[in-house]
Amino acid sequence: MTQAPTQARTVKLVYFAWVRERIGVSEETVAPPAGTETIADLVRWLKTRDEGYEAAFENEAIVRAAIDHHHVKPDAVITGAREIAFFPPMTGG
Amino acid sequence: MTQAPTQARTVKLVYFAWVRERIGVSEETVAPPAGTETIADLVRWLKTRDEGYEAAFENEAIVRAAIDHHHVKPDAVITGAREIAFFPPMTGG
Amino acid sequence: MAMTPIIRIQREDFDLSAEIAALTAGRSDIGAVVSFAGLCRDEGGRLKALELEHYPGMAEAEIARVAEEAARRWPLSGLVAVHRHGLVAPGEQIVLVIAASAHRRAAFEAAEFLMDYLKTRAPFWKREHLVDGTTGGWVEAKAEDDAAAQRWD
Amino acid sequence: MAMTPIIRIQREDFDLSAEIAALTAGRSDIGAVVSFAGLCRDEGGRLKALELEHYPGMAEAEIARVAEEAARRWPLSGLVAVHRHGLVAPGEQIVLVIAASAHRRAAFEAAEFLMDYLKTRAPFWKREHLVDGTTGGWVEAKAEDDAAAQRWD
Repeated sequence: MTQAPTQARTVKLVYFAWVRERIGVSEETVAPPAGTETIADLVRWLKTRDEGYEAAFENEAIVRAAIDHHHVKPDAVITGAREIAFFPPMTGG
Repeated sequence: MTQAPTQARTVKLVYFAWVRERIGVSEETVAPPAGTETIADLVRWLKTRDEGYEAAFENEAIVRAAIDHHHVKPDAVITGAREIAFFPPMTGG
Repeated sequence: MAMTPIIRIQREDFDLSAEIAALTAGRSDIGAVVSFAGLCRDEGGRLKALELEHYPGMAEAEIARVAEEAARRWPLSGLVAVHRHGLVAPGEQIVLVIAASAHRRAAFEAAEFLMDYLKTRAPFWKREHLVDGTTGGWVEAKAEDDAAAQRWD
Repeated sequence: MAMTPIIRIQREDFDLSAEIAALTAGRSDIGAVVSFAGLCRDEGGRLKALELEHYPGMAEAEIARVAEEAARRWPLSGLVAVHRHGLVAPGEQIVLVIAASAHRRAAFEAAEFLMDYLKTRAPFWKREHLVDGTTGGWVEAKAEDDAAAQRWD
């Protein structure tokens, strides 16, 4: 029997405000490595990519995340997510 | 020596809403008898005048009073008052 | 207190936008404007109109005292209170309160304070005129309005 | 819930009176309309404009969720939330919330709830543009805004 080819899981990321500025793009599609299960895992991987990500997530506790337009916590599972967003605490209103 | 003539002390009274309706006039100037010191004294005297006043002050506790446009309690002294008002609890707004 | 409250008792309707514009025109230190408009309800179709009686002179004076108290309690940039008298039909406006401040919490609290006190302290009385052509009774004061005002004591 | 909240994210200014008129037109069951307008302050003359960035799609969705929560908590006749994005100059309006109800307490509370949650949950970010021509930093979130929102938990 042949093994099914491992399909790289891709997800769209969007960034806002100073998170966007530090990373340098407003959106991108990435393929996190196998084992990237949660928002925290994803952040850990992103920080290894370059110093822009490292600066953006310098203080991980302050950056907020959303999956498919819903606020989530770092332990939220990203499986099946279409769009994941990272942004600073909100200052609207 | 002659005694100074007793000058009848007069005061303007104004009434509102159902207090006005029961008494039958919206304002009048009265000369309460000597010894009428407080709002409570004044109400006691007014109730003796006729059944309209009696009906208006049937439940004394509910009728509010004001002296010269300021809310007052029944024990307020009326000496020097230019205008005393009686009315039901307020229902504006 | 640089701020002078605007207080009016009038028979005519009022224009909320115009009142706010007068309060904020040419200013850039105001961050929050809270307005309250009280409207006449038809009480399930029963009511043709409300008749509002007031005590001229004292109505203005009492609202002014409440407005001054609000200005002492909160840092306000502006305060407006307009109350109508006479006949008001369902859907029409009865009372307007506007509070402006640098920050929203002060504006919200001052506006609600002003309304709570206005309800229980301003000398106005409402009488119902009914759809069936009769004149209904005087509206009774509500214990919940007294309770609302007492929250601020 | 018969009431459908009106939610808009837009670059253009808004007209408070028009929004209230749309909410109350033809109705006679509304007794209280509370509005909040958030204005851009010049921060003592330092600020030329605020730039408002938002997350399209999520901004509308999040405000809708907050509005639905308000409608569950209070008996509301109508609810409006309008938030601008782009550049806003001092004195201009940024955000509008309107809550209508039969009674004033529900309208006041719902409007304040909506603003408190909107401040902390709606994905908007402010950046300062200064009078000296430079772009200032991103406005920092305030602990007092989180505290305000937590009052309702």
